Amino acid sequence: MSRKAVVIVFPGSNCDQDVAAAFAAATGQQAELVWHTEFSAHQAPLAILPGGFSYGDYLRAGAIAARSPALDALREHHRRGGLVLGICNGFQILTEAGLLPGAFARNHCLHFLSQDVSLRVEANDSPFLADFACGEVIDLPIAHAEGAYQPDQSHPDSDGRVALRYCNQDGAVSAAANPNGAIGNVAGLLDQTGRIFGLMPHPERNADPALGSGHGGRLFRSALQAVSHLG
Amino acid sequence: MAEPGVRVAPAELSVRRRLESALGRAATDTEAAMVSVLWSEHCSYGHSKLALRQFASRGPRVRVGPGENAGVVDIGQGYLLAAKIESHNHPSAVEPVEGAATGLGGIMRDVLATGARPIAFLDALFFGPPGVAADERLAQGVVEGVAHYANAVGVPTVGGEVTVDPAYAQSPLVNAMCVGLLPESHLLPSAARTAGELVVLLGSTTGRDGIAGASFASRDTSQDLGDRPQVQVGDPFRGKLLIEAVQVLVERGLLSGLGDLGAAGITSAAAEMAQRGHRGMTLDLAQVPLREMAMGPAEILLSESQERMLLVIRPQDLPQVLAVAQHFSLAAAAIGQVTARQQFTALLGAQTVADLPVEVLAEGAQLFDLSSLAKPPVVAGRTQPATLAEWARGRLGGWALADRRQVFERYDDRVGLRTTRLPGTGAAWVKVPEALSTLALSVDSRPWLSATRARQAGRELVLEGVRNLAAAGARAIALTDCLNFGDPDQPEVAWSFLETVGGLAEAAAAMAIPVIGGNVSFYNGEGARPILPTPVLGTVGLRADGIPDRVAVDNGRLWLALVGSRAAVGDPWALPDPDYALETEMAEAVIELLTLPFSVAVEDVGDGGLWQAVMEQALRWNLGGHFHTADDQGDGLEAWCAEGGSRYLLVTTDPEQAGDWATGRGVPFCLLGQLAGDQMTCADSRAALWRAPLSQLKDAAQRRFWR
Amino acid sequence: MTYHLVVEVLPKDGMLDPQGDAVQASLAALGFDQASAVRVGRLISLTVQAASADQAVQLGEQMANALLANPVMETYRLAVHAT
Amino acid sequence: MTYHLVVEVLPKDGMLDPQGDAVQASLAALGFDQASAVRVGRLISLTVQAASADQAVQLGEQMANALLANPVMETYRLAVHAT
Ligand SMILES: Nc1ncnc2c1ncn2[C@@H]1O[C@H](COP(=O)(O)OP(=O)(O)O)[C@@H](O)[C@H]1O
Ligand SMILES: [Mg+2]
Repeated sequence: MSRKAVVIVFPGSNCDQDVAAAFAAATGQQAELVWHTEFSAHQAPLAILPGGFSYGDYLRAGAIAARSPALDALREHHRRGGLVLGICNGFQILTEAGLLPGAFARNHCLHFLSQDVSLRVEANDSPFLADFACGEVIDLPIAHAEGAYQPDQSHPDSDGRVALRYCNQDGAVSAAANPNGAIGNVAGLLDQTGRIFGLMPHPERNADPALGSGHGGRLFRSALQAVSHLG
Repeated sequence: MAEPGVRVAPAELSVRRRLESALGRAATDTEAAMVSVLWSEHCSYGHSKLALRQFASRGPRVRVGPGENAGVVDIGQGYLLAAKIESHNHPSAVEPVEGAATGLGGIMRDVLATGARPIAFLDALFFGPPGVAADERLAQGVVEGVAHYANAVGVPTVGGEVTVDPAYAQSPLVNAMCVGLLPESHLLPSAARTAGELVVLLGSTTGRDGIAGASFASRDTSQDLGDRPQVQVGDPFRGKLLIEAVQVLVERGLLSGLGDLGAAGITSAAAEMAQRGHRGMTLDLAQVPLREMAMGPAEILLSESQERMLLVIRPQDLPQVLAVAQHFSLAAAAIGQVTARQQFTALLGAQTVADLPVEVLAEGAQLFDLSSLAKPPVVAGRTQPATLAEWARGRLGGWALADRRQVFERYDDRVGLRTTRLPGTGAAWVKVPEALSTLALSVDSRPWLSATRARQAGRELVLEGVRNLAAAGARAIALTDCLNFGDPDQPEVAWSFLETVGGLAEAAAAMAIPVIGGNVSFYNGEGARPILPTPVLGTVGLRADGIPDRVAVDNGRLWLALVGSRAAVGDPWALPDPDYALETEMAEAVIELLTLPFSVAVEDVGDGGLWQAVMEQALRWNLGGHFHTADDQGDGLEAWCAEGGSRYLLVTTDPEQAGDWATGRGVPFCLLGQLAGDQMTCADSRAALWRAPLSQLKDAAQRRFWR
Repeated sequence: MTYHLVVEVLPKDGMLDPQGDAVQASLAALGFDQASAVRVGRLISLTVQAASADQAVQLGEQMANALLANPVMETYRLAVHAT
Repeated sequence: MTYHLVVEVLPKDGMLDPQGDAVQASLAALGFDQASAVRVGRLISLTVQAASADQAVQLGEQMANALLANPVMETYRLAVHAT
């Protein structure tokens, strides 16, 4: 297994090629696209669920994709020590599948929003964020209509750990810096192992410094470092 | 026997008579229904075809000109670009969300049909003023519809424009442009060229939606629509799957011809592909995958169900093609064959329901020469301002400065990772590393100018496109136009249409930029109140080498300067006669200017004149300033309000070096002043003409298009 | 009196319902292949003050026609209960 | 037997419902200020083949739990009619 990353493509995914290209450019390693029915646990140490509109986001964003057999394979992948990165729709799929706690409601403004946001790193004890300092402020773009994170109130102690929160440029987490109404300004979440990471912003969209801050590239490199000894 | 759902209206009887005389026999109801839709204005361009022949569409880069789906130009390195703009006005007036969404789907499939992968959308939108609930609903719905479709299919919306004017109350215009990229080897004809090949329908199933939508778009929307839902629903999820499926089919070389299904559905796509290939087609309607029960043959032939494409393939490739369709959960079926005999034959199992010469279907519509009818309008025009203050008041009270972000923040502007300049400042940049280049794209319109001086407006639109692109560091290589007008049988409408086309064609030819395709939308406007004549021009260009993508602005000081020809003398709106050679020279000069280290940005001076351009920069940098024109720019009112001429606004860190460059280059140059403070003053060489606090501009920028 | 009103909005017959199709396909993939004719619509639940159940119904119809349902594409049904 | 099933999905009590708030504000702007507690949810209408009404209800519940409602933020109600 020399391949370091696969991108699981669902019908309607539309950031699959972007994330593969950005990952490759940032890390020098290929990320291979795999159709969801063809994904299996041992393909690569890192599995990426890309952004987009899987199954048109019909019913609820990510709901239908989360019922794909690929998610069983993904659970198996995780059990075996694999890493899982869910970006935007990928994050929504992970919550719908119960791999991360909580759920997503429509943005408070009730429409799609495409813009750059600032994020504060809240936890870095995860391979994805090892390269970042706690409290560090990074810039990434968001692009979604259903990004209002809702924690699971019936299981308040379910094991999510907040990794990123929307903040202003100085790192203050405030209502004014909350683009979508996410409870607690949650933008990124880790599972208890730190090996499943879901985030609403799109690291692939500014991995290339020509397209912005370049912070997304750091995230990919951090993930790659964590898996470089695997596979 | 009359079949369910398709009525032949009395107005169509004469169509039937013409058809029957062409055939020399009685026509079946199915045949009459097909022809009445295909010969409608929307499909046949009966009122516009003759005029559109004026466009010069050739050029060394042009690979496909008007007449097919999208135009295609060569951008080097073995890559081609497909581009087209199209309207979806009438459907959007009836149901804004789905109308706009299916408009984007339609233009996307036009580009897809060339073999290209769509890489960018632009949208030009025209609304009535907010304050009226119905108009707000239309505006909001249209934007939602664009977002709904474009965002989900994963094609970024990189630019556009928004115009608010009472002329569009209840008659919104929705024009969408799509640009696609393809390697040369993927280019497909939208034609059936080889007898014996199979015709395959791919995509959604066929239902009753939108039947006769084409003829409906050719009439007044206030007319009775009957009880059937006329609304077509867009399915961007299937649209996305269709893009991917077609890409796979093209990459594997499985297609020999490809067409999209738009107005008049199977009938139009099949007849046109047969006509272009000088072949015929025999289709068995029983093979068409249907969504509804008991559909009659005419309904199947004319359904405008969305997200469908017509493929022509070699018979032995059918299993492979069906396998690709199945992979993407798309319906697909071989529905017929290409024939040597140039006849369009539709069967329903063993029964022949239509049998028409392809030529009659595709070319039989009557053409009208509008020039015999055209009469210049008595123009009221806009009343001219007596003072700059009056000019400013009008624009501050309107939507000229309203921040367009409220629209485009709802669009995914960067999926695909190609957008190097996001919407918000001038032409969009879309990088194409495959061809070692970056595109610049813009859409423009000048409805009020078109209403008062149609021919000049036509010319000016081309020049504005050139200037927009020059200000973005690019040279225009192709144009695509969308001509939105009222009822062409009204002499004034006919006149302004012809004048517009004449102006566009003259300037495009003079600037040697081919028109590679377009679209005409007539009958806009409710009842007696027509819209403003609204030609919209999409301009495609390539960025010149050596222009930095991002200019780092350290918090240093910035100046504004006016670069270029002096404004018109006299009437602020009397555009100077175009000097095409000068325009080209100025565009080249501006492109050079952008490579110099003291240039921060260049914007062309257009709608709203210098005043508008300066206010936009004040808002962009959040700074006011004292700006004055010089005597050689004409009197103050002219200098600030004139909307024509080859003029550009430069933002510079070093006015002295910029002035030296202009002197050396022989370009007229006028330093306006420094961006500073929170007060805004516009002056001529003698006196201040208008003053306002920056906050007043910000208030104008906050104005909403709805709610 | 306070009435509880539920407005059920569904796409008109014959209108394409991509959402319903996707849900049906997903249900089938989950083994629920007994499900057919799946349509996805909207539900608006609200309370109104009205003098009588009749008046509440009337109000509900007015609201549905004015805003809650899009007559071009949708049909609606109204249910009223006193609370 | 064929049963018609309607699954009404609404945001849980206590969940913010910005869509409901927006609809309520629009209704008020249109003069319907008698309307309050507006909540917007989803409606899924479908037919199932089942041996009995009970079995149809059971199927409906299974489908709602498996896909149609998200228990973190939504509750649902089921209505069954024989057709
Ligand atoms: N409907 C829209 N969709 C996307 N972008 C838009 C839209 N309207 C305006 N924009 C963007 O906002 C910016 C300003 O618009 P406008 O003032 O019309 O531009 P310009 O002066 O370059 O013609 C441009 O970058 C334009 O592309
Ligand atoms: Mg413009």
